Amino acid sequence: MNRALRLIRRRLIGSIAVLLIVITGTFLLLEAAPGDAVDAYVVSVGGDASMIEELRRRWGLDQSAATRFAVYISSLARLDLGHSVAFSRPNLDVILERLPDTLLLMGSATALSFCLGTFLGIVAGSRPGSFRDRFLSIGSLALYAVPGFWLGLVLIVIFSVQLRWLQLGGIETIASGKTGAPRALDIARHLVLPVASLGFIYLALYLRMMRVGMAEVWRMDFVLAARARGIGRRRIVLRHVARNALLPLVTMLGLQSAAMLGGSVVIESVFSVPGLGRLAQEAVAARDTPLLLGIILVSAVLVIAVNLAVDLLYAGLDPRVGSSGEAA
Amino acid sequence: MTTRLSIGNLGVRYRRDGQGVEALKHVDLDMEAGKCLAVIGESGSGKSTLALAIAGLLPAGTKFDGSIAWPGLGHAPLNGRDIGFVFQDPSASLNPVLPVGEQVAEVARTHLALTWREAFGLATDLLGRVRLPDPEAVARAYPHQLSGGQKQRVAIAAAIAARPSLLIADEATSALDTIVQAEIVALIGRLVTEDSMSLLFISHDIALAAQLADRIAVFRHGRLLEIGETGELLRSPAHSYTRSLIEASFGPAAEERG
Amino acid sequence: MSEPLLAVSGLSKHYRRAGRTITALDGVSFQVNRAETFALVGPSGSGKSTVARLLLRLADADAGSIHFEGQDLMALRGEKLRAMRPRLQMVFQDPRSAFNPRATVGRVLDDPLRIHGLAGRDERPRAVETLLERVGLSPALTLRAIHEISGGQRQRVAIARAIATKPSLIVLDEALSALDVSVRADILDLLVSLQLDEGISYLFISHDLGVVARVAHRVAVMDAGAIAETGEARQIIAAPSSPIGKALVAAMPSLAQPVSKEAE
Amino acid sequence: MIALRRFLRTPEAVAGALILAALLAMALSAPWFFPRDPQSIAGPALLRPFQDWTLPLGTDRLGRDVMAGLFHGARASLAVGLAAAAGAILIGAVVGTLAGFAGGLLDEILMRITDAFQTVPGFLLALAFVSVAGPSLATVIVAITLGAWTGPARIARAEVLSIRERDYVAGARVIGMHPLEIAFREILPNALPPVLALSSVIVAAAILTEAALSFLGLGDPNRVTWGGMIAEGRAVLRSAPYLSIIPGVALVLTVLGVYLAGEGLVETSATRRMNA
Amino acid sequence: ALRAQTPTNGGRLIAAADSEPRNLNPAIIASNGVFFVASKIVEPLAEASFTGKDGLEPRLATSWEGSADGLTVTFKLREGVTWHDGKPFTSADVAFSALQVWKPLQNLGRVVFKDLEAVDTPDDHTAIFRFARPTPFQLIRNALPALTSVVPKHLYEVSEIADNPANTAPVGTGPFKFAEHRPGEYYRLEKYDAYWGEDQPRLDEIIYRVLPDRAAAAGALEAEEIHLAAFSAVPLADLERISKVPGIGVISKGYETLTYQLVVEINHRRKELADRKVRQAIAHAIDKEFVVKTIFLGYATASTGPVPRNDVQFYSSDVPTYAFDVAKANALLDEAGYKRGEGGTRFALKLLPAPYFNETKQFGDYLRQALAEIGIDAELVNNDAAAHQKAVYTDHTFDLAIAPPVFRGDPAISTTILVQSGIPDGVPFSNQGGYANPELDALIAKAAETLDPDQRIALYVDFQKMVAEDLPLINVAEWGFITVARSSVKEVSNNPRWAVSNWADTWIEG
Ligand SMILES: Nc1ncnc2c1ncn2[C@@H]1O[C@H](COP(=O)(O)OP(=O)(O)OP(=O)(O)O)[C@@H](O)[C@H]1O
Ligand SMILES: Nc1ncnc2c1ncn2[C@@H]1O[C@H](COP(=O)(O)OP(=O)(O)OP(=O)(O)O)[C@@H](O)[C@H]1O
Ligand SMILES: [Mg+2]
Ligand SMILES: [Mg+2]
Repeated sequence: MNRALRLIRRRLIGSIAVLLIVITGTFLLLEAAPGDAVDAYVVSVGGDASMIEELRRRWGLDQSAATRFAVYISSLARLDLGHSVAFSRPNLDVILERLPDTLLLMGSATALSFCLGTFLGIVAGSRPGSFRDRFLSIGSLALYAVPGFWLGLVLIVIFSVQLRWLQLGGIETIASGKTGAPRALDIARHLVLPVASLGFIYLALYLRMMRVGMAEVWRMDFVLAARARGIGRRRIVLRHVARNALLPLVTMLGLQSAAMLGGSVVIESVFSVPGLGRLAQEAVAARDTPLLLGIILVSAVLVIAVNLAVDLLYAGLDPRVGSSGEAA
Repeated sequence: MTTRLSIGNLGVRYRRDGQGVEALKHVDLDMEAGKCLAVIGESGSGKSTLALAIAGLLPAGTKFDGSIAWPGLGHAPLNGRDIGFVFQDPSASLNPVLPVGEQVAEVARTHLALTWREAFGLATDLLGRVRLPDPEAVARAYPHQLSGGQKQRVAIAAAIAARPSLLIADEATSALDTIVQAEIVALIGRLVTEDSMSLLFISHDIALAAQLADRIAVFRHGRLLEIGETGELLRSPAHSYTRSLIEASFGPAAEERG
Repeated sequence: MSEPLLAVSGLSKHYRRAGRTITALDGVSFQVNRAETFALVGPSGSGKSTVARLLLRLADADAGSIHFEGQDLMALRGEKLRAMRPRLQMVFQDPRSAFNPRATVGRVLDDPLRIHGLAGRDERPRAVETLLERVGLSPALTLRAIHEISGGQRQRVAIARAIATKPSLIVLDEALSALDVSVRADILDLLVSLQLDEGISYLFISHDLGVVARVAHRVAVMDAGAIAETGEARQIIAAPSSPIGKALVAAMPSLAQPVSKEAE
Repeated sequence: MIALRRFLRTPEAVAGALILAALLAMALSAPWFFPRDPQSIAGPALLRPFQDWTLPLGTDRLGRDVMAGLFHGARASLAVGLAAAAGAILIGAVVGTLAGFAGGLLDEILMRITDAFQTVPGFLLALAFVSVAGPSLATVIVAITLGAWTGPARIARAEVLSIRERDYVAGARVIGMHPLEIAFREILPNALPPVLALSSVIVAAAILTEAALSFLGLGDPNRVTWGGMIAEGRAVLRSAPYLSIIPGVALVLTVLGVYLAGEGLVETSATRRMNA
Repeated sequence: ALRAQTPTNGGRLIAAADSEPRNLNPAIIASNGVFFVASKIVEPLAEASFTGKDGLEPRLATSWEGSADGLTVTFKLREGVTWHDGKPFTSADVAFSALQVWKPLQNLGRVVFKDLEAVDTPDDHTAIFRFARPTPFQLIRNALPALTSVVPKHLYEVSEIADNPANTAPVGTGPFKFAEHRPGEYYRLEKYDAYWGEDQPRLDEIIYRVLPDRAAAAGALEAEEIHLAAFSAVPLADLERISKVPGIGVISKGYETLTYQLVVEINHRRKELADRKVRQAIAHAIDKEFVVKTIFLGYATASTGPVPRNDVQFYSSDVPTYAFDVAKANALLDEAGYKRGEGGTRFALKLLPAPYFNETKQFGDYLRQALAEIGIDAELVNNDAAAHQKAVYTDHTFDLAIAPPVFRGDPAISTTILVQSGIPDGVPFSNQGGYANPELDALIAKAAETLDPDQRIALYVDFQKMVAEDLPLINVAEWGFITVARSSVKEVSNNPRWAVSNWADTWIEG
């Protein structure tokens, strides 16, 4: 476990620098934006010059960018993400309220795409060149090319509106008062379509990676050696080939977490899921700089955490990690 | 003397980019039970191809003619059960993510109808037999934690786990340094004798082969050039190529320099 | 003889890996004379290649000194270092990885001539052909890509490149071990004849005492980053004094002492 | 020649190449077939496909020609895809090579920046960037590039690091080659292929990202793009599904074509290298 | 047939909401987005009505009367009304709301109540508004539905009004109590049992399901996940189809006093646009018929001037009009000296459509085409709300903009500021195009203090004429919204502000 601890420590130290860069970059970017939170607020409310000035003062927008940045950084050090202008509440509260839905969506999509993708990848890769291999390979490529938002639109029309099998949006039946298992079931039914829309492209990705990876491992000497030892095909496929081909997929799992978080922005919008992605859109529209900074920061932390978990998983799967220096 | 293996008019053509690559032509060869046959030849002469053909491991799409017969076996030979195979590169022939004990044990479990527990027990014994220190610890280790020589010992343990009657060693020592090489050659020699296995020892080093082999077969360009008793062949090679090999390996010695 | 061509003393090198320090070299000293073949032998990991890398300034030593042709090699940097390079050349172990995979034979041999201005622009093609002939290759190979020639041919090209700058010392790190036995003998002969013609010295690195016995005048036996013994090649092979020397000699396959199956 | 023959032997690659050729033809011929601004009103609104042969694919909500939009949209998609991929690969190769060569502090700084870009979800970044800079084709391209250069950078760096350790680089140093020559003549050409192999994935991803941005209303309003067409068709998804299906299918086919052709290329060059 | 049915009580109504206002206090923010939710909770003094006198029906006030000098207005307040927290509603609440909230804080109230000096409360159920300068009673009356939401004094006087928690969880006297808001998901309102209306409200619960995606509302209606989508949440192009779906009705009534206007805002700082001929040319270049038919699919009316046709009090058709006539437009531009240059372009403009409605954006696409026909090269700049606000109303970095202002029953409330000069930067939906016409300014000032209703109307007719003639901005079309509801929902659209009224009598069948 010493190995794991070392890994965690190294990661955390690196992450601080990364987060600082992220914060600075985002802050600068948003500084450059035309219009501020007051402009956004005034659109919906109307107002005159004195009120606008008063608002700028109250929200601290009359200060220089440097001052605001310094204030922001120093409050961050106290784990205070600041106050949302648009929601008039602490950013952290607003974000944490939305986070679970996004996590649920991402987690389910990741689980689905990874498990199913790996499984189908093994099915395809266990007999390279066979009909099922070709079929899965072409099929996955087609799936890989379909934009998630478009797939979502099509799925909604088919399954929610025409067939009425599944709900057309939201994360659960609103104000249903359900609890426990019925509620979980309700949420699961709501998740089917968004998870499919978000996850299919990654499912295809994992399937393809697994398939290609297996094809590569098949060519390796130790597989030939295992065959020479007369090991059963099933065991060769699972224990020798798939086990090794899985490793790059695990790395990919970490790399894709950021992409998936980004993808959920669009999917959340298509399916009216009140998650972090939608919140980000709202924050941009409302020029709620502190909120958007907070969201990006929280997503970055999330991505870092996922990658750390993936690294640990990888270290558990690949005995070579950590002993020869470089981690995956 | 019983014949373990009889190869008749063997020819092998690989397919590469839609073209055929002739790797072996008209090879006739017999192996006797309990004896060691060394196969010598330069790179690309078809040595490995012969070994793969015997073990039925040629890649799909390879053209193959002639016969490989196993008199007295009574059934088609089973890899691992009837043939043990040791490859050149010890690092590449072990799965990097499985403990080596498991890789030895899985052979035993596959062929000897053992439970996993029994198979692991046997694996530990085997690791001891190939002279690995502290077999219990080694069984739990992963390939990257072992040196090249140690890995090759593990590979040998896996190859002999089911007590095959034929052991094929394809350049089993050429990736190792000379000291380790000598140890491994000695180990193979000992194991073959103890279990009265036949040994097909493939090498490009005639001097090394001569230490083990009862007979030596010389290959060149996919053909069997000549085959004979070791002493006989070294003393009076029939082919000039064989003679050049012998000269390159043994003499004219260091005395000529000075 | 006057001062040695190469004098190495107290050479040490440590690598850090995964938080641990690995001592690759620990106070290695030896000398190579002019027109001499000096062999470094030893088991895998004993530090032979590290010596080569340090000599060629491909890595920096932690301690010790290297004097070559009277110069303190370790004090040279940048331009000065590159100006010295022609005198000290190297042939690598694996002929496949020793050349840029995109290069042609001609370009490989042209480079050193161009870089050091050893021949004018118009003379260079001719000079390249001469080099090829010197190592027993046909000048027609000039236009071939590196991956289109055999391993033995590549190693000859490598030697041609090494002698292109008329060096006084060539380091050969396992330069023969990737080659077939028959090819190996030819290359050995080539090396010997070059030495006789031009008085080049070799630092010959190998773990195979059999080969060393045939080419080396003097041998140093290395073990675990240090030199276990040094001496006349003939002497050491006949009667090694260090344990590692003994083990190496014992492992040498030869007709004289066949290891019978019953031996162990 | 051999490479071409090998490329043509895989049916997938041929299909991909055909799709891309068709796309290119569409993009290039768009101003010729449809000289009018594709956003101009060409006929009655919401005309269904195959009703009027002057407007074969029908018209949209405002009576704009869907076919013209499709052709002009191909230009935007290709432009964005290629420009963003070129930008990403250029930046990535430069940053990666620099980091790999220089090592030390510069490497550390560049890689932390790469990490930072990789940590922020690319689409979120693009969203923020476009809404800050205002939607135009150029900002969309920059926004996509911003999220896409890290992959090439990492690969280039890893490649450079591994090549730096190869014997032939040591060989170049031994013959006294200048470090800059080593960098640009010995290392860079050999580090590039794996980076370029990534280009089809980046092009495809860029096309999809552009579509997603347009879908969220962040595309260039002065240009027709497929994502924008889908977004507009979305409001009438039920009454006029063809409005989102036609550009959607075009998008899928394009991305598919890019992937297929890219994979064909990679495979061709891979076998070539293996044989080398 | 509707009337024949006997209403049933109970049930939950689910309506689509396309945005989530953070501040739900209609006394501060008199906007339809806020009213849509808050009007069920917080009531005004009077509501708009199809049948009532002056188009009004009583809510918290039972009667209202203005003095002849225009200096006082007396309200009689309803008795037996309680706040949702049980406290009684009194004239003190009205006085507090008027003086502390509407006048100083409310976006519209700041204009209408600018001269309000005091509110006398002789008893708990009488409130007398006193104005420092004569204020037309007509204007006050017209402002009652939108500008006079009453908030509880006892909750607001204890802390800063702008930060009061009741702004996000409002407390009122209306038929429904605020229950909860799940951001991104829904608002939930519950029946207020002690509501003053007899046998009201009929519904137990109203839920506003947040569906920011316009295309989602239609699907949700069809999938029976919601009952009602107001404010054209179902895209116009989908209406024909959805009207044929059994069990769903499309209703265009109920927005009569919420008329939105499609307006081309003009930056008069641009020298070309300062030329009236150019503005007229642009007006001639716009095919209003096309806009109405294709963009609004007939659910709109072509405009003639700054007051919409459906306003029975002020509208005048006696104004100069600009028929769709490209040739004339071109001629006008030639006349103005802007000849076509290379490629047929006279000059280039930046066109900023407001991002709030699909139709404004589509009109942007159309206008770009229409301008191209007369040799003006317009570049579309799509901004989000914040950037648009800043670009047009603060920085004035636009040439043409497309805006959807609302006509609120009286030109003095939100219409005259569209052309009046001297408005500070940053005020949205006001004249930020730099247009200054002293004559027009004088007219506006005069109308603001004219007490006699008929005289006032006459002044606004002049106003309309003058605006239509000089074209400080171009009124293109005006539209109300469409409500799509399941037919099980009864008493829908039964007043001219129905979507933003209290829904106390609305019920669900079955
Ligand atoms: N899978 C393959 N496909 C195509 N050609 C092959 C394949 N394997 C080997 N060959 C070719 O067959 C010939 C014989 O190869 P083989 O590996 O048997 O030689 P070898 O004697 O074992 O050589 P080495 O000493 O280098 O191992 C060579 O020309 C080789 O290039
Ligand atoms: N770049 C490096 N980083 C870390 N350790 C290294 C590095 N290069 C060499 N070593 C270590 O230094 C020691 C000496 O290595 P070296 O390559 O010099 O041995 P060698 O005698 O050449 O072995 P071989 O015969 O296998 O080539 C070994 O333990 C090796 O693992
Ligand atoms: Mg071989
Ligand atoms: Mg070495």
